[in-house]
Amino acid sequence: MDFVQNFPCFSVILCLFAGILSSGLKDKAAMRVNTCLLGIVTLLSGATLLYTLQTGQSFVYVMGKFPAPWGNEIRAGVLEALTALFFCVIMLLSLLGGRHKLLEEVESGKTYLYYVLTDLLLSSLLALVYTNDMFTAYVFVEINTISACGLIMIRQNGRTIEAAVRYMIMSLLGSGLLLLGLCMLYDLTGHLLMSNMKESVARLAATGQYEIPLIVAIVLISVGICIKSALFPFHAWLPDAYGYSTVSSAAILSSLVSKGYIFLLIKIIYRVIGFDIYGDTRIIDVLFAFGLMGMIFGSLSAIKENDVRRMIAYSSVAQIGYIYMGFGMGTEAGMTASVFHILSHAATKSLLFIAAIGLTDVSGGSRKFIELTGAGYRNKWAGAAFTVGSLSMVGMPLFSGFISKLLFAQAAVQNHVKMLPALIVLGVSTILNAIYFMKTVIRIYTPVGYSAYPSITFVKMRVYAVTLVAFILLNVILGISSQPVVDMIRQGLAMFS
Amino acid sequence: MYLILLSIFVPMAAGLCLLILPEKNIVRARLLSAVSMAYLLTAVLVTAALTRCYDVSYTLFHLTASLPVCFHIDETGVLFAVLTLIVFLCAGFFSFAYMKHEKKEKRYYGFYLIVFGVLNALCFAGNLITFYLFFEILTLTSMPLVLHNGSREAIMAGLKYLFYSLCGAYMALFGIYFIWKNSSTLAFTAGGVLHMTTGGNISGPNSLPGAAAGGNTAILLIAACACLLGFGVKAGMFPMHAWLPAAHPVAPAPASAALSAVIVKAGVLAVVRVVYYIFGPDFLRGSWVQTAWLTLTLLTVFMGSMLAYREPVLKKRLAYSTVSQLSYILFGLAVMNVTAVTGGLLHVLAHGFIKAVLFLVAGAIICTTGRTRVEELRGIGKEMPLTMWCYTIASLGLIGIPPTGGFISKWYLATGSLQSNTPAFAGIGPVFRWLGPVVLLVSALLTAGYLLPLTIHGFLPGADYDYAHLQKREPSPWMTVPIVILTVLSVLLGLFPNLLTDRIMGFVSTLM
Amino acid sequence: MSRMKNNYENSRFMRFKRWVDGETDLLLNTMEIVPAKEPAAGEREEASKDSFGEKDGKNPPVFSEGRGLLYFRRFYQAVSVLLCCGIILVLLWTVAYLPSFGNAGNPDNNEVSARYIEQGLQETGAVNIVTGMILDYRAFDTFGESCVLFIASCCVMILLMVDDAILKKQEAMSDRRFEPKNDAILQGTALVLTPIIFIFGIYIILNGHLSPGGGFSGGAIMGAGLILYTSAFGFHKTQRFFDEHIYKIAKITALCMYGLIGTYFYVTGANGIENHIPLGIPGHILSSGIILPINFCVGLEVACTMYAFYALFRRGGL
Amino acid sequence: MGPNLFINYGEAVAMLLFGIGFGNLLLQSNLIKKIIGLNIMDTAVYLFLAEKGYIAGRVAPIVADGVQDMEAYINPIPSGLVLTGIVVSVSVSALMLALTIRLYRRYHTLDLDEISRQLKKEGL
Repeated sequence: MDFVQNFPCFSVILCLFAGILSSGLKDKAAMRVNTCLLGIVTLLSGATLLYTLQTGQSFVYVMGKFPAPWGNEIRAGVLEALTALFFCVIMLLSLLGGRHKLLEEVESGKTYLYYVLTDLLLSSLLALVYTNDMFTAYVFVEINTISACGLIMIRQNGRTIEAAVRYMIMSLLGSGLLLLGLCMLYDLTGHLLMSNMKESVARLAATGQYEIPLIVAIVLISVGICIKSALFPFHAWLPDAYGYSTVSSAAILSSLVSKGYIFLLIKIIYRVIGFDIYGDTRIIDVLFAFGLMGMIFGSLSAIKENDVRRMIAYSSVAQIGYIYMGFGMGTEAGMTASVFHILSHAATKSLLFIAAIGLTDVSGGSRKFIELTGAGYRNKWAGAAFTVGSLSMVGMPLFSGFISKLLFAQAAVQNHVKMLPALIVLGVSTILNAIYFMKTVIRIYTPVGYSAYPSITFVKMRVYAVTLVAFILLNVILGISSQPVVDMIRQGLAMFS
Repeated sequence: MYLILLSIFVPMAAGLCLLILPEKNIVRARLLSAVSMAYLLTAVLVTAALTRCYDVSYTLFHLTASLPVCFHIDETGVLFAVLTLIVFLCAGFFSFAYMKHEKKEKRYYGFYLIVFGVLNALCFAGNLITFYLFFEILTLTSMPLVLHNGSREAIMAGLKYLFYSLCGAYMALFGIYFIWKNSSTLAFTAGGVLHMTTGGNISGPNSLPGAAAGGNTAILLIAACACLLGFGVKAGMFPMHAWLPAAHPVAPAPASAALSAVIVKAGVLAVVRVVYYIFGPDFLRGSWVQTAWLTLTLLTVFMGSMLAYREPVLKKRLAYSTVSQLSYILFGLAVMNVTAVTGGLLHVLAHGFIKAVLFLVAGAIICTTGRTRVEELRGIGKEMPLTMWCYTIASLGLIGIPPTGGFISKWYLATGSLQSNTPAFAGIGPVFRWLGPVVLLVSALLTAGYLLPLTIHGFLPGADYDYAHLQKREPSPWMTVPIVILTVLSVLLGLFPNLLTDRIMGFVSTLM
Repeated sequence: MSRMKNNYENSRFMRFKRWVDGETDLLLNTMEIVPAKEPAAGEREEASKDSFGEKDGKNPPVFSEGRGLLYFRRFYQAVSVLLCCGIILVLLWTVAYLPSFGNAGNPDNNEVSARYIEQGLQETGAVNIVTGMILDYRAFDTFGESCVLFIASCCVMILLMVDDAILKKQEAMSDRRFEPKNDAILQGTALVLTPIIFIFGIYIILNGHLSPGGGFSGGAIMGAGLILYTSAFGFHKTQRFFDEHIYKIAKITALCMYGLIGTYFYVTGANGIENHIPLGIPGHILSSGIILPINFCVGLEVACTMYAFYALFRRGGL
Repeated sequence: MGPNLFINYGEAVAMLLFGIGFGNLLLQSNLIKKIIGLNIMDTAVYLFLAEKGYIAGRVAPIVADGVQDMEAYINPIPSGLVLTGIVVSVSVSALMLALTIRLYRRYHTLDLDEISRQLKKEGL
């Protein structure tokens, strides 16, 4: 067995260790530990990705001396490694970009706890990505939920704590349903390991035994994860949570946490239930419908919004709608498009949040559009970054958003029944995006003769600017040479089934 | 072959450099010299590209596996590139004098150069995706020209321009998806790609021509309609024309000259590309799409002229006239026979030169006298005769009085629509066959009605005009020379049309 | 009716439509251009306010006045009651089709549980098969689980931790605010009970692999002992042997030990290196390989966390 | 209706409890009651698991006098899952309670709607 195969396990364990140790460190030290950790884990994931690409097949890693189905095991393929790598990079950039706000907004002496939370969050994300065992998935989903709640309320004012409560309530409903569905599935299959579960589910579906409980279990699991990842009707908690928490948290939550759940759902669809059986239960049509509704209503609420960050938050409701619409297509192409959109949206949305904070900083900390006038001149880097992000969201060519819309359309035209609604809603929501993002961009570039607020120089925000540039590069790379990424995704999905 | 890339990216790079340069401590003279250097360099490069690598195609990179970004120079590209080059040079040198009074010159020249590069890219684009890509970039980069003097109206106009263009572009994209599904390639090929496609089985984008015409003709027609409407937005076609009269007046005069002479022509180019290089006239001829298209264009021609007729502000009036004139071109393209299309393409050139002249003259007037409304301009001809003579000649051309370029193009348009024998005309045939020329004539009269009063009042202010305060104030040569050059060109176009018409006829007949 | 009309007249859609028709501009109200000169603070305040108010006026927030709130509540309650009834019915309907209760032939009694039962003793050395399963076969899950506890304590710390300066001030302000008045009965009982509870907790931890119990339950019991002692004698006396510093050290060492053992176990197991932790003789206290130390670490961590919860909730500091 | 509803009465009760807890978590605007609902919901799931693990006539899976027969003991896995789940729900409840305390200290009410109203008032 090659040594590289240890890397997934190492990266999860390292994150846990770093989190545990950071809880005994001072703020600065915890920050350094966290940064190093993210660097190392990025390298490990990259190595895993290369390895899987070379061998061209996924590998299974037994956690302990007992083989599955008796012991735990984790599994790494191209898609897992790619996602893990991407998550690490995004998290690193988001933390760097929000660092200066963190020091302001979190009361001193508790910053180290923030890094503890992020370490454990990363570990849970990686575990969700790599796990091959449903119950491990459940445990780490809980870690994910709690640490996300911590990220929301670590900047302590009434809004955030209320948002945290709402978030907890919704996601506890979600995990309750998830757990119940999990137990039912266990009761029907007698396994907790994904691959064995899949065999048994296939057998049950073939024999038609326990048909109703099987469907109900699938529905429970799907609904639970939809609730946790804020699909349209369950998005009530989202705007406050993203809009008022500290900026790194907002970036991480919107681009990683919800995406982690969605990735878990993908994994369940492929590795536990089986794509065809999942397609046969009409639930994908429900997902499709809710996705479409989310695309429209999210954008509408974003247009109504008078506060930049809440606007961005609503737009991510719409984007999650895109992803579920991709699921709803029920085709490989749709799934590929969704996975690519997970990546591109992660890159874009965190960029938008980080840029927005730069803009509001030079506008006296107010997030209302009135104050933002001309902010693009006062903080050039943030302005440019925000413009790039908006263009990518609107689906301008050369940026990642365009490619994902292209893939969605490609998937849509292959599905005769859902082609028209999908394409029409795609067009409409694109135009709605254009309305509110372009409104904002024009806004921040509206010249004001005299501004109350000083413009910020490069020297003051070196890290920040570098982060923004990195984000922009990521976006453009995804937008211009998307082909290798898409190929990897296809390969990875093929490995799943 | 790198000449293509250079002619596209050199002006862009120059513009970016200008934008990045720090605002302060720039000597204006040095700035201007740098800009003019950029102009000339681009001019040389473009001409070199047009002569040296004609009919060469070059793939830059692949957006996705099936979507290369590639460039290819063909006749249509040459036509539009020449127009772009001439108008941009003239307007550019004109703006040296005009922009003296405006703030933020650097930003203006920067974006002006970038737009120049983007337009070259549009002319040289080798497939639909490349075209769409630069079409979007054109919208973004030309918007700063519109909202240059960040006044409230300017920002509103820019926002409106952006919104309309984006909506149009996405409508077009919606259509492109379907084309992409149904055709093996998106590369521009004379006569359309559909006949080589294999229509719509889900698995792969390829099957047999019969299938293309078979199962999803209806959906392809919808796609064509979407593309036409979407790109028609840029060309100010009726349902979505409202941005044009808003955007032109607020922009600086040379910018609006470039806008209505060239940038809106990008919409026309898009329509040409989609209809004659992607769908192919045979597919659309006689379909409901063609009928709707003809109706819209005629409607726009008439309505534009009417609006211009009752518009007091000079630049707005010119903008409305642009709306109507562009629809002349679109009408020619919609008729889909050789003569009419030739007329349309000729009118692209003629209208380009003429409208540039008119806007530059308006700019010169504003810049010297500061008057914008038509009724304020009595006796303007006495004050700046040379400019007003150019205006007069140009407006005669736009009306379509020989021997100017406008006459030739309109002649071809009218004869084309008369000799048109397409099934569509067979259907509601007689109507369109005589309706077309009639509308053209009526709107020509209207054109005379809204352009000539300025000349008349300008040269014959009437008895009560006090010649005492009259002083000659010709604008600086920076302004007059470009105007004269463009006027002369528009006249030459009318005097020796054959050079062009034969060539255009030649390649148009290959499209059919 | 007329109200509706007015609303329609200046509804967002109409404003948007008018803007498209070019009559008014979208920027009106929603995007006031700040005047070129610096406006007075009050002015700016007002501008932001009225734009805000305008937004509220358009779509009144549900909580703005009592009636709306009432209706919303009613509606919400009705809907959620229906939802719950629906869920209950569906679930009951499902239960009706589940494998029957207590039947040995159910799908979940398969080779997995068979191996746990039949070879668990030999492979893990734990008499208590459940403990053997969660701490040896599925050790990774359990590590994650103790991390859940850990991260929860971190979050509670973020929320309720008050830094010492303020704490000191509070206590100075109201002397012995958190201290019980010396209650003879309570203190006496605590004096007697606390050692017993501790010993019992340790017993349960040490016998985790032999009898029901283990790290979590034992730890909880020890935590209860600590809590009893504190509530009887007050924080000052507790801090003599258990303050924040020791708490951190204990917690971190426990978790790190657990992590190290676990990692050793996973890596050796996965790479096929045989690990040198002896299984011992089943049934003895010192047996069953990694289970005993892990139980000990878990117990320590749980005890700390339980006490930390109590102290943070009651006093905002350890 | 399926055959096993009254054979699986234990599971049925668990499901009833689950629904009740779910309802409380959704319905109550009082935070403490919400938390109680949450705990009921979790407990219901544990009850369900315990029922699933039971096999008629067998004893708890602790090896007694060396008998290591499949036929002797019930299924150990659900018990293990319940153990894990209990710890999770303990920590979640602690976290929720802490949040509630903070909100109460700030707004002097446990009613979530009331809190939202006050938030709207203070604008922010």
